[in-house]
Amino acid sequence: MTPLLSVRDLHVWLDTARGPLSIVDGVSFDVGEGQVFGLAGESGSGKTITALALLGLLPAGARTGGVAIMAGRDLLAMRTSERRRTRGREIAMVFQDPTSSLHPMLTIERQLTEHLRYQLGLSGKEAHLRAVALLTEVRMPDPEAAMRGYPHQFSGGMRQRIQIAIGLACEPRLLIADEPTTALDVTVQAGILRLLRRLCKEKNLAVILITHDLGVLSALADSITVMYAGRVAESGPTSQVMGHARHPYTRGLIDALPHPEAPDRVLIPIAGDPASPESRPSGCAFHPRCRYSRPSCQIAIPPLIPIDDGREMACPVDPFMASVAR
Amino acid sequence: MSSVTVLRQPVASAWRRIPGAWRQPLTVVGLVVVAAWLLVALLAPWLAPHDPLAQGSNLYQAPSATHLLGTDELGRDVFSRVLWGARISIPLAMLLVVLAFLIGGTLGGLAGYLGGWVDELVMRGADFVFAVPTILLAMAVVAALGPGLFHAVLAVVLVSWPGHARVVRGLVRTIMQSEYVAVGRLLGSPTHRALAVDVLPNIAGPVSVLAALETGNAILLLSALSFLGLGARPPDPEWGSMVSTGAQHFEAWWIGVFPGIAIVSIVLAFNFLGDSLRDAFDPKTIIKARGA
Amino acid sequence: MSLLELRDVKVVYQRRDGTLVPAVAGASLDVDAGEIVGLVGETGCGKSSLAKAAVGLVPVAAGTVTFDGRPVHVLGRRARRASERRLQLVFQNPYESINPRRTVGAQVADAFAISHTLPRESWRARVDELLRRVGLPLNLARRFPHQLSGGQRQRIAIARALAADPAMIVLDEPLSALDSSVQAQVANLLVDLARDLHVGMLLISHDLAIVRHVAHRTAVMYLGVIVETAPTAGLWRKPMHPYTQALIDAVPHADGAGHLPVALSGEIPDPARPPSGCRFHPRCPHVMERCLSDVPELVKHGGDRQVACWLHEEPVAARPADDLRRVSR
Amino acid sequence: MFLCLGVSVMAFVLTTVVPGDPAVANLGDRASSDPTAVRLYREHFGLDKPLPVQYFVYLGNLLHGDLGESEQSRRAVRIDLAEYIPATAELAITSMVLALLLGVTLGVIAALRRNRLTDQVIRVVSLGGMSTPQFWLALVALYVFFYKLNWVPGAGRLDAIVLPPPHVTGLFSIDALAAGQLDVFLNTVQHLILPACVLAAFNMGLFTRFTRSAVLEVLENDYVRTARAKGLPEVTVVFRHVLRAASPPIVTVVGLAFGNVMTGTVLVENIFSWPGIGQYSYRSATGLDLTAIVGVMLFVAIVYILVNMVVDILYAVIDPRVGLA
Repeated sequence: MTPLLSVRDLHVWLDTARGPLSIVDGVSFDVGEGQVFGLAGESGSGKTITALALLGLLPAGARTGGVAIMAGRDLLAMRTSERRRTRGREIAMVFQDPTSSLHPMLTIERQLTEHLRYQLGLSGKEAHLRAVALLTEVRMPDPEAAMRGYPHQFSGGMRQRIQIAIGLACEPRLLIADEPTTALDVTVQAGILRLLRRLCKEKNLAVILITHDLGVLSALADSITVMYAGRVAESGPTSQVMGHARHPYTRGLIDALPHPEAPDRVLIPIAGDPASPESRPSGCAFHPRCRYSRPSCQIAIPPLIPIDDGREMACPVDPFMASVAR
Repeated sequence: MSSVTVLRQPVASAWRRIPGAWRQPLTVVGLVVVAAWLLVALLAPWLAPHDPLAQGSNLYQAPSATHLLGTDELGRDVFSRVLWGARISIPLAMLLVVLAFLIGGTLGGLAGYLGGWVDELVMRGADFVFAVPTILLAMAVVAALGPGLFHAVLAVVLVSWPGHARVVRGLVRTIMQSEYVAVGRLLGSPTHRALAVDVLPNIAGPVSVLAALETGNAILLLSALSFLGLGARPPDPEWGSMVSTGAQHFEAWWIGVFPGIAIVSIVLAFNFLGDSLRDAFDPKTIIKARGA
Repeated sequence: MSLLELRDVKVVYQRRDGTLVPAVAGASLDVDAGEIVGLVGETGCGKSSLAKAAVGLVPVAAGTVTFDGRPVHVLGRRARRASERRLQLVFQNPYESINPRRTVGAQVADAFAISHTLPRESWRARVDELLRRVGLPLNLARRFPHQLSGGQRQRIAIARALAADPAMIVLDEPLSALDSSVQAQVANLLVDLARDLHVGMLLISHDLAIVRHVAHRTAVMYLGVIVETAPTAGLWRKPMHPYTQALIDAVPHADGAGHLPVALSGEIPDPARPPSGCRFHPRCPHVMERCLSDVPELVKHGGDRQVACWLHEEPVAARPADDLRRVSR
Repeated sequence: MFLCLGVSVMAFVLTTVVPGDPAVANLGDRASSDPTAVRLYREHFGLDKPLPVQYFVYLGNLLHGDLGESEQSRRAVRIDLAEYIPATAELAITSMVLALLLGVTLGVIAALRRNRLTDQVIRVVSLGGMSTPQFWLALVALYVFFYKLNWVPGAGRLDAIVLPPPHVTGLFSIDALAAGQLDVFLNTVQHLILPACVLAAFNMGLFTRFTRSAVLEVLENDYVRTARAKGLPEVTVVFRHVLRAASPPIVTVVGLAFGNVMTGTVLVENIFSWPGIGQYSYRSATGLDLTAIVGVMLFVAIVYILVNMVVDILYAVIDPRVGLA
């Protein structure tokens, strides 16, 4: 089965005062229909830029390389007008901060219906009915009243539901959710995760879930790709990657996480700070923080190599092989 | 945290972005022009080919080799008068901005620091000056005290302190409420130390931007008062009054045009400087306080 | 008597429209020397207000805050009393709690520069010692904050507080602005500091999972009141308050098993108009009739636990009947 | 309210505690030779009573709309103002509209083309507008378009041979249109265009700079990205989402810019012989007619306060987060 979206060797350079800066450096992944694809990584790993590149929303002066094929067309090579038609209708995006992602001075109705009317050509009445249906779908209490409200009148969780409703309005096939629960409390986060899971199942919606929170990914994603400093460290089915991490970075991230099940476990932090795009280390970008690094890691960029069933990993040292080999 | 926010993170220090501002061509132009005028003001007696007050027999002479910018209705050399004009406008404007800053900055600082009724009083006072158009107030002052350059300066100081007061007050308030001041205070820092260590270094930048913009404005206002005959008196080679003379002699356009160009060039240069520096600093506080 | 004692503290602030909001509506808490107490709750439950009140950054409307047996004064225009300087605060966002225009070394030195407790010659050495203590390279002292990463800044913020030789540090969400790999570094640092320097810590956090790894005792706050306090291990093993249970159930598990966390119904109400009776009753799965009208007190359960819930009025409380639950809906 | 009181106190101080003795100024040589004339003059204007009494009399008069009597025209300042205000209003409003349209457009373009050549050109133009002395610009414009090219008339509100339209609002352009006098309307516009443009230059620059920075700030916001992610056309994004969010600061500046217009009218009206309060206040200032100039100040301050009240109301209309407290 061909995947819905197939990204191959994606590169993104941003324009800075000191010349082009490589943010994303050769990232490939597939997203299947009805699947949740998780993109994990810390700040500066390039995960948000990857998403913005797919939508063509990169800041001015950015350049891209590689291909992103969706339904037979390359998202990166589209003309502006074509790309605009793709946005909202085929790919929708939900952003991290529901407070700043909704326009503070426009009613919910306006924000829910304007693209319905523009993209699908619905009349005002049709758009209104559809918007109410959408709000009902995301479990918004009293949708009719909510339509007349402004974003500041809602809680963070409700705003995030509104954002999701806006994203779903034109029935896209792919939803990109960038840290959709980071700004929310855990109790509210759980509700949003359940909503996303349900939408995915009921609508056969594909989701790219971008987050630094491995717990969230673990709950929702079918497969994940872990990024570090613009490159893929490890990818594969979630249960495999999370349960038997092979790359020292993935393993380090998991060990550094507080885990509710394991009692009295000490946290094992990764030394140092995440690499920033401005100062990406040579060779394997993770080598200054990696306890398994060898001299060769400082020179050669490790290639992404297939390991077992559908997994890939970019570490020639592979210190955790034994734990998988059993 | 996404990579986009990380890329925006350097916003943390405005100083770091200043080199970028300097690189802009307009900033360089502004800097060069201001420097050039300062030199002219300093060296006018040596640069000017003629005595700015010496009347000649060649009245209304069009620009020529002997009189680069022509002569006026009394046969005085316009070029020399324009150069000498820098000695009046620029030092006065600077003095005026310093005075206005001393008054406005002190009042604004007190208002921001003390809050309460002091704040209320100072800000109402500032509002009140804002409510009356600058030139009307200046005219009223001059009308009350009588015309003259000194009175004009006094009038402009009176109308321009509120700008400084608002900026300084806003900055002092924001910084005094910042978390790093709170941390310092918890460590036992008395407020005067917080003012010296945290507040002053953080307001220096925005204040210098304002100073640049205000210097330009002061030159404009002074020359306008002189144009109306409320500032510099006739024989003085003041740009505004020279334009005023030019207004009565349309055929001899050079009498009024060149002093005007002098004003535009120096004010524009100050504005170039201020505008590009403003991009580098927090723009909001300054924006709120200006406009009038 | 504990090192830091909060007794029935109320913190009230005024909204722009004039309504008075009791952000903290009577909370009591003790922290001992060398002890880390976690204070968890959702956004808007008043935990940050409580933290600020604990160090005197905001006035308490009622109740008392004592540090080392003496009342903590609200920070006014005058310098803070020397006796209170051993009670310090670390803010959440290390991008805002450090002056961008001073070297970090100078800021770390603030405490002794202000208090004159150290001769000027030994400042350098003491700053170096503090940097080493928080695990930062010594050459950082001459840098400006913008040259530092978030994790480094937060360590600087901690070093600044340590410079005052504190007996107690209140930490307001010190970990939530950090990357997950760095979060563990700072969390471990806190544990080390409490153990090695015998500093007491009140750790405010919305992240129950990380608090579990750091805190000896945990207090759970809901809408301005504390609903449960217990030793951390016991709290996780057997949460007594339904809200604590809900918080634990909502934590996602990073094990790749696809376990979906459980959501708590409803939203945190407006603290200006708290629900009657037990403040948690509109969201509680075990709500009973008396929860609607009677306010449960925080009562002792066993030696070291306290809970405010009618389910535990008697040590062995009966589970609520189904018909009672229907009453509330 | 406080502001009004403050202005009135200052107005009073300026009119009474003045070193320049109006009696001497107005009576000229007679003052020194004829002490009775001075005394009569002072009695006539109430200058002989103690200051607090004078102030309360003054305040009472103010509340009745009495701004005193002009020492030059020997008429009530109120009547003088009523005569001159419409001319200034017409000029000021026209220039404000011009400045706003041009400034906001340029500001938006500059923000969208940030740091490119267009932005730099707009920067030069707008800062140029803010750096050019209006009196000089007025003269140059007059020299070029009237004296040399003779495209526009040089002075006044109408040609000498054209009769003003029937007085309704006092704004000739509107009155002329209302009366159906198209030729009068066109003549008005011809007279209006040059001074209005000169007057607009400064505020145009101001609006451009403000709009640019306001729009730039809004463009940083995530909701702009949301709007684009919906696939809305750029025009909609800019005009519906960005400009809407950027409008509160722009509206604030409109309030402030009012002061600039008044400053400008003093200069521009003089040069274009425009019979408005700018010219009136200038004549009063040079004639040391403090009652008149203070009257103008009071009037302008009240308008300023009203304008800013409207701004506050607009704020609440634009931004639902701001309550009408």
